[in-house]
Amino acid sequence: MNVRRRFVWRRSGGRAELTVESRDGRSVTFKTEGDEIVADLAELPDGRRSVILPSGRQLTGRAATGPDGRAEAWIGARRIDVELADPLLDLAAESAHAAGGAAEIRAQIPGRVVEVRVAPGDHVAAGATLLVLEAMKMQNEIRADSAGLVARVDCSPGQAVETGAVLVRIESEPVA
Amino acid sequence: MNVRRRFVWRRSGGRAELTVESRDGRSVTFKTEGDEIVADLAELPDGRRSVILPSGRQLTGRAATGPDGRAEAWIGARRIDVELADPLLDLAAESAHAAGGAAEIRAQIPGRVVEVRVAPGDHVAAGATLLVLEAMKMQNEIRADSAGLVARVDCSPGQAVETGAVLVRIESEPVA
Amino acid sequence: NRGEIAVRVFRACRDLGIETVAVYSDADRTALHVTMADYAVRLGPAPSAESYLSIPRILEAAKKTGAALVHPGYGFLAESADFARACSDAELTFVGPSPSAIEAMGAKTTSRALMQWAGVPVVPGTTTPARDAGELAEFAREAGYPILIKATAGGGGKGMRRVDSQEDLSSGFARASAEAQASFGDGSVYAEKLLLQPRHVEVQVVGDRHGHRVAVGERECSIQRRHQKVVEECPSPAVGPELRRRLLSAAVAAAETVGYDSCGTVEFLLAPDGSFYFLEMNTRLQVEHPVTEMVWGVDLAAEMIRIALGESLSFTADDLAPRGHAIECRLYAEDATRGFTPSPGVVSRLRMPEGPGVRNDVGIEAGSAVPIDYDPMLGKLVVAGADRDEVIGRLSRALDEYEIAGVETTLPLFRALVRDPEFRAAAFHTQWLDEWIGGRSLGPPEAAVEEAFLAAGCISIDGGTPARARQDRGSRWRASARVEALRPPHHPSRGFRP
Amino acid sequence: NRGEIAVRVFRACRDLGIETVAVYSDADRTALHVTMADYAVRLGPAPSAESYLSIPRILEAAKKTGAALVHPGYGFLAESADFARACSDAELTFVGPSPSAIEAMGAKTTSRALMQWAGVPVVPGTTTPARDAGELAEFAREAGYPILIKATAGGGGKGMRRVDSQEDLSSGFARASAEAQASFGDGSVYAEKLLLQPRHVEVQVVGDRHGHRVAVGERECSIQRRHQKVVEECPSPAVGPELRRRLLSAAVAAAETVGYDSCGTVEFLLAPDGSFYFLEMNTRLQVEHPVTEMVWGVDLAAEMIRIALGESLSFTADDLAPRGHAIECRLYAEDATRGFTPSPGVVSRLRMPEGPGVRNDVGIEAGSAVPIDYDPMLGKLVVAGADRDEVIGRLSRALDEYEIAGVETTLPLFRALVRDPEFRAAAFHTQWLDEWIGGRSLGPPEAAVEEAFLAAGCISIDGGTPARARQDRGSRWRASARVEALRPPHHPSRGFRP
Repeated sequence: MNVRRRFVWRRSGGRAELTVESRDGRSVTFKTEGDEIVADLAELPDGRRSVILPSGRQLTGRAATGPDGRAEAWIGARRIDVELADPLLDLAAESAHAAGGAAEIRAQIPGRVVEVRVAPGDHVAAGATLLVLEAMKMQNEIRADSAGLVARVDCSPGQAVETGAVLVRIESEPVA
Repeated sequence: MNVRRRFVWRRSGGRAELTVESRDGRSVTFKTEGDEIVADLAELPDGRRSVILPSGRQLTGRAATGPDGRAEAWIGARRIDVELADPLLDLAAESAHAAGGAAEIRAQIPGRVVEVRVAPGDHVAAGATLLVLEAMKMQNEIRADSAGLVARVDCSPGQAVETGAVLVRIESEPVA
Repeated sequence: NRGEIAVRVFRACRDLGIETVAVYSDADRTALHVTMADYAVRLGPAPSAESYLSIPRILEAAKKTGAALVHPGYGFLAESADFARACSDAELTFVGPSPSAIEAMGAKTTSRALMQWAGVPVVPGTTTPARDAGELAEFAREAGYPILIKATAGGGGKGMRRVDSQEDLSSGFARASAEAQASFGDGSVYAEKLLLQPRHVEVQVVGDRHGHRVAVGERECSIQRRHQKVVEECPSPAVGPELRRRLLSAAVAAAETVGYDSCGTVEFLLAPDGSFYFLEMNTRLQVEHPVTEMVWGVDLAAEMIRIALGESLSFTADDLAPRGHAIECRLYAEDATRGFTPSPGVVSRLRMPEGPGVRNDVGIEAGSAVPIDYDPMLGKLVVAGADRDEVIGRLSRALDEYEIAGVETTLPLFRALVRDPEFRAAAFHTQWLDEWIGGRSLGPPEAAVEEAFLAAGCISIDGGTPARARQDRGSRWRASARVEALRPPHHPSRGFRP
Repeated sequence: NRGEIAVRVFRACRDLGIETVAVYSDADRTALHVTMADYAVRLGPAPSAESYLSIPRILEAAKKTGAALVHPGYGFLAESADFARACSDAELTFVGPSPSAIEAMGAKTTSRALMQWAGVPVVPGTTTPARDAGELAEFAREAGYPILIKATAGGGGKGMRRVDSQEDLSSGFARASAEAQASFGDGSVYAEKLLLQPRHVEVQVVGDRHGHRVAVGERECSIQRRHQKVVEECPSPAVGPELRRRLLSAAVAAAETVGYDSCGTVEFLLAPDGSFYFLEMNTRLQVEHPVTEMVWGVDLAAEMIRIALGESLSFTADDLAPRGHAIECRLYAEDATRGFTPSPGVVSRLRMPEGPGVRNDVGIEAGSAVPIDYDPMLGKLVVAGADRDEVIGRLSRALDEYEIAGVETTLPLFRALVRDPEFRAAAFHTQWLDEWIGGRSLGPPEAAVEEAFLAAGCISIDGGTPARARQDRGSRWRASARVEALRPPHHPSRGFRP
């Protein structure tokens, strides 16, 4: 197999191009910001991969990408935060970023709405409690992540909601 | 799914017919020698199945059949010995049984032949050592399971052999 | 609190050569505690009221399978005197204390009165269940804020609320009472003065039906999140020989007053000045019992069964030889990286740590469903060693080996805790963890360059969404849905940096 | 002896905060000990001579990664004085005793002479390596048959043969010498009088580089198959306080004579009359070290590393507080149901037991390959408890929980052993197990009717060969191939009833 792929690696430091090249899927050349190394990438029976770098450093983990081009990556037994975007998707994301817009507050888990604290037209501050959702016998306060105007309330007390259901819509207001 | 299947269950006691019937693959009717019970058969995420009998007895395990109609079955963490033959294969097996014939002594594991103790034409008693095979640093004596005449020797000292390779052929002699 | 403790009790039964019967709701048909049992009986649909809280259905199950012993585990009916009584009425042996002892200690207000009578110091508080906030206001005025509102029938932090001022009293009362109703079917609550920076230290007691009672050391349970224990250890780093002597005799005195004849735990609050106050007695096996088992060399689950069968204690106080130290971490299906929001789902991968000093008590296996319907505890990691430092060294190794995918857990919290200087110095109290969590981000660390290489390599060679990773996508989508609930979607680049 | 001990040592390093470097042959690139290491270096192709036995390549690997410590594990170069010397020449710290101690104890004939000089009783035997059978014949004549031929460089039952009469002497000599050559690269052997029905009892000794030496109790290792330990326990049921005192002081005396400064084991044969004889000293960590760790509350692997770093022993004899009992079962990739034939392959399923008293030290995970090239030990199950009975109860529970598919193992042997009255009564000696196995069939039990129902249900609903079971078929075919090698194929109905 012949592999050549380019990524935009987004990190707190900013963006970097990262490329992967391999002829046999086993001996792999990695490049980023001038660094270039050839490493041994072996597949484990359970689908993880073990990489051994020229220094002898060994890492075992797994990674996959979602349609949005972001990676879900595990190193050893723990998840790590790595964003490897397809150069095209990366541009799309940028423009979206510029656009701004309304925030949909969604249910994080299936549960029952215990109490709704806001109504359409309310101005909410970042961190304000919007509603109380009960799940796994605990009452969880759902808060606004940023200040805004409550555009719509899509749930009511006592209602059972599924994961991802839109609960409240908040429009970000132009900063005065 | 609609399931109905007949087996010949071979055990030390002899043979018994065993049938399995289910309309939904979950509530299953089992019959053998007059006994008839309806049990709850649930599939586990890893492919095992848990059965709960009317008495409340719970068993978890897995089973599959090879082309010869014999089952490889596990109950809990251990293998059990259960022969569930397809009625047709069962007949075939019977006739083979009647026929008798020559025994091929095969390599049980990959290894190296250290020593061959027999030659074509030798008469060997049951339990006689035929050859010595080295594997995993241990020397293993391969013995004849029943008395017979050595028809052929298909390996030689120093030779590396793969699993299943025929090492020696022994013809069972007519009992005098 | 169904799977993990059932598995623990079944193991004790196997060790004693006793056959096991599991009961299950429709949500648990394929759960580990069912598939490892010799017998299993369906109780009903997922809701607890129709399954794990239904006394008649449980008795029916015992009758059907000809069971002789009934172990209540913890949670659900574990501290229900009615259930204990119903068992003996049905000629079943209840593996626990007498109904009267459960009753006496079960109503927290009664037990406080009992302890005062027995000369065991108690925290100032109200002595009768309160019907409305007004009743508590009076107490709060004289004792002074902050106060703690607790469920009379409570336990495990459910139905518990801190109230700092008059204004918050009525809302706190309402919320606590509502949770108490939901969790225990009894909305009555009471109030206690809230000691500042106390430690939670509890004593394990064991009594048999022949009048023997032994205290099996103390446990340190000050590491709590919202009044819910998350890390426990034995012994308590705050307790010396002299204090231990006083704690243990107070605990035995408490057990005596109710003729306690099983495994139980007497909880105390330990003030910075070394004074301690009776908090409550849990008339059951405790989630954190393994740390005591590992340090004191006893099998509390098996002992509890032997006691129920009428045997005398297998040890006296003098036989006991405590050695070393042990720490337990409770694994919850809660996302430590996002405010501990519940994280139900399917455990797509499970790789437990092994090796010296490591004990895994869990109720799940790879493929297990973690339903929304019940308590989110998956199990416990317990680590023992020669001293606290060795244990912390082994614990951080074990936490690094521990892999759970498909549901988010509290593992990230523990991995950060074991590296924290204050935790290592055991300089904490019951409010410490909530403050500690406060500012912190427990999110995943940003990839180092070689980690990015490995991730990029996997993606490049296995393709965008390799089949093998597909099993994780469920959790990933859930994760991103969660992210959206916490922040507007127009910051995609922050999506994975909570 | 690559994976399991490497994993154990890596865990000890993690506990001590030391980074780890794995070395591997091409057969082990994806093995657990490689994927859990911080660094990994390829040594060469599968054959040991070009990989795990290659001193230059191992030193190269240490140099490349800047390693400071080298742990030899057990097997391979663990008892090679040349390797220890090569390490110090390369300014690497060898985690083990001084080369001189290895040498003195390594040549079994020398060590016997040393012990005689030190006043430690030894079994009558030849004192120089024999070049041919003739040299042994003379000794055999005076000492009388049976005698035992052993590899001078030996250990672990390799290159060891019992000879019962003059006739078998030359063939026994040849076979032992050949195995010795294959296993240790040294074909020289010697002979010992074979004591009848002795127990194998060994003492764990620990010494540091400051002259401290402590004996950490004894182990009972009489359960052996063909001179290969399979079950070990601590303490020995045959040793009382008085005998223990004498055994321990003899072991310390042995260690003193060679200035022993690491973890090591002094092996004795214990005759039924209570007399004991020095057998050999193993100058390394022993496979069965965990039973001592669990009963004596020490971490021998970590202690060994601290000693190598120049630290003093972390304990004196008086600090030690032994408690309870522990038993270890060695899991080999050998088919106990068919004469313990080696069973290489791929571990398609692995489900380890967990819970109270259980410790898993293994070098495999689900999916691991078990290559034909090396020793077949997969790992160990170690169980501890308050006394031997509690341990046996927990052990049989743990064995029932233990699932390994894809390769055949020794699990069926252990499941039968723990239910055996003689084993439970600890009434055994070093030849006991071979006799015990003799007549027995360890094959799988025949299905009860409800088991047949479950099997038939799985087959009917999942179809003839369900995808999920396919992973096992490899092993199944291997299994049936094996059957054919053991019996003519014209008894198909006996195929699964060995």
